[in-house]
Amino acid sequence: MPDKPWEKEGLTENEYEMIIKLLDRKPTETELGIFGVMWSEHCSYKNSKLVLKTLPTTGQCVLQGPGENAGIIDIGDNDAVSFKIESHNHPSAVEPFQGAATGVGGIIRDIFTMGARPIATLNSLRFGNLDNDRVKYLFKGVVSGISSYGNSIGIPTVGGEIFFDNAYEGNPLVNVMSVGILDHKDIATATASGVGNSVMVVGAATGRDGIQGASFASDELTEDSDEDRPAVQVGDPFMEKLLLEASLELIKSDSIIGIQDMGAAGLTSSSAEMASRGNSGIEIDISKVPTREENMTSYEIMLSESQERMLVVPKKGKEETVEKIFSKWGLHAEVVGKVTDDGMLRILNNGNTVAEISAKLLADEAPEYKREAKKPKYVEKINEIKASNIRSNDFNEDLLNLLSSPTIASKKWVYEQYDHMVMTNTVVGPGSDAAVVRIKQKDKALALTTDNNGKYCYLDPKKGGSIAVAEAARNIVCSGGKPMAITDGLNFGNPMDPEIYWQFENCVKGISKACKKLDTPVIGGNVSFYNENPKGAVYPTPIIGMVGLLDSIDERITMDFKDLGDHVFLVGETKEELGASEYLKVNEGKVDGKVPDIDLDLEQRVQKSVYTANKNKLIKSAHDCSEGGLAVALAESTFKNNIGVKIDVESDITNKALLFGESQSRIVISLDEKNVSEFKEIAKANNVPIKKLGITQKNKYEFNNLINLEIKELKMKWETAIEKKLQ
Amino acid sequence: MKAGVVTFPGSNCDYDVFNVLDNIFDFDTDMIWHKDKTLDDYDLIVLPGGFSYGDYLRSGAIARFADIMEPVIEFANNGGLVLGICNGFQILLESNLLPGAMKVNDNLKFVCKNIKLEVSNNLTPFTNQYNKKEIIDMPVAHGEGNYYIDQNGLNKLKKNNQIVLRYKDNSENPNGSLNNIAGICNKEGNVFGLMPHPERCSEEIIAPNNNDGYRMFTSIINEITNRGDKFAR
Amino acid sequence: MDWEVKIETKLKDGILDPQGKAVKTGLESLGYNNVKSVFVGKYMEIVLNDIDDKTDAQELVEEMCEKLLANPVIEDYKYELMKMEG
Amino acid sequence: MDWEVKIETKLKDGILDPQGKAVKTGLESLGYNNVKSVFVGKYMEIVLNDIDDKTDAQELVEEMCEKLLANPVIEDYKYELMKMEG
Ligand SMILES: Nc1ncnc2c1ncn2[C@@H]1O[C@H](COP(=O)(O)OP(=O)(O)O)[C@@H](O)[C@H]1O
Ligand SMILES: [Mg+2]
Repeated sequence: MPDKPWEKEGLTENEYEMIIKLLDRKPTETELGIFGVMWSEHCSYKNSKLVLKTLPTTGQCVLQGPGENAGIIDIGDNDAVSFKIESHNHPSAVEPFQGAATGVGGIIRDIFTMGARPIATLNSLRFGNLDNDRVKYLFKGVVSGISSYGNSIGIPTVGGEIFFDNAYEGNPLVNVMSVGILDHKDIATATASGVGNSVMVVGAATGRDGIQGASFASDELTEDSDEDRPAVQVGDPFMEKLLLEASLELIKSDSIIGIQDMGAAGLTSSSAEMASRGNSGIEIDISKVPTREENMTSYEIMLSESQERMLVVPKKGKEETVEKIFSKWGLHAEVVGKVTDDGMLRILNNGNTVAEISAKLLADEAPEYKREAKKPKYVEKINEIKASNIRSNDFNEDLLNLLSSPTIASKKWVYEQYDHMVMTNTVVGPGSDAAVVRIKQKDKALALTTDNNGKYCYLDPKKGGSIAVAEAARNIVCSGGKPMAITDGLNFGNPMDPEIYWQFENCVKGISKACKKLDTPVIGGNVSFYNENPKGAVYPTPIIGMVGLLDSIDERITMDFKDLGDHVFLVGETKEELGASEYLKVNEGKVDGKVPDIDLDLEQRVQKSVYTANKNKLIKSAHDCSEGGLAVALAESTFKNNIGVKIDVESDITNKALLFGESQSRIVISLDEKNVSEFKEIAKANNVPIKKLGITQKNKYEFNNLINLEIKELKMKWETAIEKKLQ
Repeated sequence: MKAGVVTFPGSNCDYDVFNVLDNIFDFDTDMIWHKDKTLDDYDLIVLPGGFSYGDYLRSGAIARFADIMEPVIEFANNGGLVLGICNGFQILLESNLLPGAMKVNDNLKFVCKNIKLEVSNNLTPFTNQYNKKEIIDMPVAHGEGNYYIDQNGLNKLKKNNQIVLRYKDNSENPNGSLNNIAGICNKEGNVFGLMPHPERCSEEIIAPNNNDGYRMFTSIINEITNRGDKFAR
Repeated sequence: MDWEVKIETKLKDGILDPQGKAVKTGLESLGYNNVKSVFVGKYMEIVLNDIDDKTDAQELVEEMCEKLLANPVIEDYKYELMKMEG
Repeated sequence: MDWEVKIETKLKDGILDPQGKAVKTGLESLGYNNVKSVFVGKYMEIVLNDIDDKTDAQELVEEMCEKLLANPVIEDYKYELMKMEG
C-alpha cells in the first residue's frame, strides 16, 4: 500500500486510524476503498447529519420520514404519496446531458423502490449568465438530458424552476424531484432480514461506470475536473422503464422482504444499508454479479455505479418468482449472496473473502462532524437599498426588462422539450405556480412545486430558508391545494469553510422554523456540498420540493385572469422592500440589500384565507408575488387568456417598491364582484390585510399612471426572451 | 366492442389509450403483450405511443419484429382497424403497413405542445366525425415526427386520398414533415397512423373545451357499428 | 472464424438531413466558414462469431442491414468486413 | 483545394452503449445468434473548401471534432481525409 493510503480514498488520517481501531486491524485495499465511499460526504452525510437532525420530520400525515430511499405521506383512503429530491450537480457540470439524465433516473428509482408508481417529476435548475457560451452549452445539455430520460421512460415533467446568476457559473445545480403514488399495503422498504434468505442483483449488468463517483461528488470542481472521465455515466431510460415495471410487479407479488436501488457506491452501499437496517449481515460473492466488461476487479464490482440496478432480498423460496418476473421484462435477476446473522458485510470472490466489515460500521457509524461556523464578512457589508439607489427612466421599460430577464421570462423553450402530458394526469402543467396532477378514478389531486431564491439565502440564509418554504406553500395554496410536506435539496459550497457552514446551519434553521409553523414536515431530501468553482461557492441554495393535496380536482385554481370586469385584489401587504430584488439586479446588476421580512404568522393567515375563499368557490384566479414583485405577478396573470388589467391603487410607499418590491406573503386574486363582500369577511376573520387593486379589462395593462402597455407586447418579450438569448 | 392495445417494451402511452377506450368509451379493452403470437377477435388494434426498445436505432425499427406484429399485420391485411399513435405510427411505417419513413425533427428537439391540424380526409374510419378541412387541436410529443416519402410515393398518397391529417400550415408544423403530413392511412383506409395524441384530448379535465381527440374514437365506434357483420374477420 | 464489421448508414442523396444541417450551422457559428456540406449518419461496429466463409458473412451482414440496421426507404449503407485474428 | 472528410465517433471503452445493446437484442430476436457485440456511434461526411495544405485541413478537422462533432468527455473519434478531384 502507498504510505498515505487514505488519501486516494478521500479519507483523513484520523478517519484512517479510526477504521483501524474499529476493525482492530489494518483494512485491505478493497476494504479501504469501501470505507472511502461509504464514509464520503455523499453517502454518510458526515458533515450534515447533526444539522439535519434539527429538521422537523414528524406529522400526522407522515408514513415514512427520512432514512429510506424516499419519504411517504398519507393522503387518505389508503392512498399514499412518495417523493424525494436529489441533486446531480457535479456530473452535470462535466457532462450536462448524461449528468442530468442519470440524475432523473436515480431519483425515479428511489421512488419506485418504495413501491410507488412515479407519476411526475419536477426539476430545479441553476445556471450562470446565459450570455456565456459555456453556460448556454450546459443549459441546453441539461435540458435535453432531462427531456431525453424523462420522455423516454414516460413520466411527465410537470414543473420546476430555473434561475440564472453568475454565482452558478461553472457549477450548475441540477436537482430533480420525483413523485409517486401507492397503496399503503404496497409500501416497500430497503431492509435485509431472515438469515439464509437470498440476496439478488436485478436489472442492468455491472460495468466500470462512475467508479468513485460518490467521492467525486464530494470534491470541489477544479479546472481539471474534465479528467474525472471515468466518473461519467450514461443512462439507459429504456432499461429503467423495464426495471420500473418489473419492480412494481415484483413488489405487488408480495414475494420480497426488501428492495434497494443502487445509487452512490452501488453494490457496497446498497448491501451495507440493507443489512444495517435489518440488523443482519450480508454475504455476497461478486463472481456471481453479471458484468458488462471483462476482468473487473472486486473493488470495481463493489463500487461500480452502473445505473438501472437494484438489490433484492426475496422471501424464502421466492427466488424463482423474482427471476420469472424479471425475465418477462428481459432483465437479469441473479442470486449473488445471502443474508447472515453476524452483522457483517462479507464480500467473497469465488469463495475467497476479499472484505469483511460490520455493515453498521459502514452505513451508520461514519464519523459525524460539527464543523466550525463563522458569520461571513460579506454579510456585515450588506448595504441598505433605497428606491433612490435604483436608476429608472421609465416604468414601462423596467417592466419589459424584468419580463425578458431569463430568470423571470417564460420557460416555454424548456418545458416544450419535456413531455409534460404523458400518463394523461396533468391537469395544470408547467408555467403555473404549482402543477396539478389528477389521480385517475379518484376525486382528489396533488399540487406539486419546487422553490428557492438563492439571492435571499446568500444575503440572509435564515430568512431565505424560511421564505423558500413559505413560497412553496403559497404556490400550493395558489393552485387550490393544502400544503402537506416537503423534501429539501440542500446545495452549498465546501462545508470545511466556516462561512459556508454558517450559511448551511442558518438555512436549515430557517427551513425548520417555517416547516414547524406551516406544519409541513421534512420527509426526505438530499445534501450536495462542494458546489464551488475557481470563482468561489454557489449561493446557498436549499431547494424546497413541496406536495399539496386537493380534496377535489374541482378545487384547482390557476394564476390566469378569467373574465373581463373581475375585481383584482392583493392579499397581504406591500412594504418599502427593494433589497435582494430582481429589479435591483436587472437595473443595477447588484445582489445586495435587506432581504424582505417574512412573518410566518401572517403568511399562514394569508394562505388560510385564500385557501378558504377558494374552497368556498369565491375566487377565479390566484397568483403569488415573487421575483419582480406585484407588477410582474399581474403581468403573468394576463398572458394565458389575453385579459388585461386596470390597476388604480393608492399607497404610501415609493412607486418602485409598490411595483417591483418583493414583500413576502402576498397573493394576487381575481373574483366576481358579487363575491367581494364574502371574501372580505374571510380576510377579516383571518385578520389579513387586503387591498383592491383594480379591474380586469381588454388587451391593456395599466398600472396607475405608471405603466401603460399592450399585453401583446409584454407577452411577446416574456415568451421569446430565452430563445433569443440562445441564438 | 372489443379493442386491444399492444404493449411493447418501452411503450409508455399504452395505459393512456387503454384509459380512454375502457373508461371514457365502453370498449371491452385488453392489453396485449408483444410476445403473444396470436390475436383474438378484435374490432380495433392500437399501437400506442412511447419509446419501444428505447427507439435507440430508429423509432419503431425493432418493435416491428416483435412476435405480435405478425398477427397484427395479418389482422390489418384482412381489413381490421389498426390505429398507430406516435411511436405506433412509426412502427406501422417500419413494418410497411404504411408507406414512407420518419426522420428526426427538423430542429432536432423533442416537442410537446398543442398544435392545429387540418382534417384533409374525413371519409376514413378514424375521421368520419370531423368536417372536411376542419381545423382541430391536438397535442404532439415526439422527437422523430419528420415524415418523408419520395415524390411518386407522395403522388400516390394524394391520388388515393391517403393523407388524412396535416399540420394547419408551416408555422404549425412542429417537425418539418413533408407536405405538413401529420397522419396517413393505407389505400384501403383501415390502417391509420398519426403523430398527434388523440388520447390526450379526449377528456374535459385534461383538455378543456377540446373534444377533437374524443371524436376520433367516436369515428371509430361509428365505423365499427356500420360495419356490423359485413366485416368478416 | 470471427469477423469485424464496420457499417456506415446515411440518408440517401437528395433527402434533407436535419442533423447535417444543424451541424453545419453549428460549425459556421463557431467561425468555420469553409465547410461546404455535412452529412450525419450512423456508424456501427459489429463482431460476428464462427462464420467460416467470407461470402456467408457478407450475405449475413447485408441481410441484417436490409432488415434492421438501415431503413432502405431513406438510408444507404456501406460496410467493411475484416477477418479477426485468433 | 477541396477535401472530403469521413468521421466516425464511438463511445469510449467501458462507457455504456444503450444503442448498441438495443441493436444487439434486436438482432438476436431476429434469430441472428452469432452476433458477439454491437457498438453504435455517429458517422459524418464533411466537405471542406479551399484549404491548400493537408496538415491545415487535419488540424481544422481535429479542432472541429474536439469542439463540436464529438463529445470528448465520452466519445473517441477517427477520421479520414481525402483530397477531392478538381
Ligand atoms: N436535506 C435532507 N433533509 C432530510 N433528509 C435528508 C436530507 N438529505 C438526505 N436525507 C435523507 O438521507 C437518506 C439518504 O439520502 P441519499 O443518500 O440522498 O439517498 P440515495 O441513496 O438515494 O442517494 C434519505 O432517506 C434522505 O431522504
Ligand atoms: Mg437511494
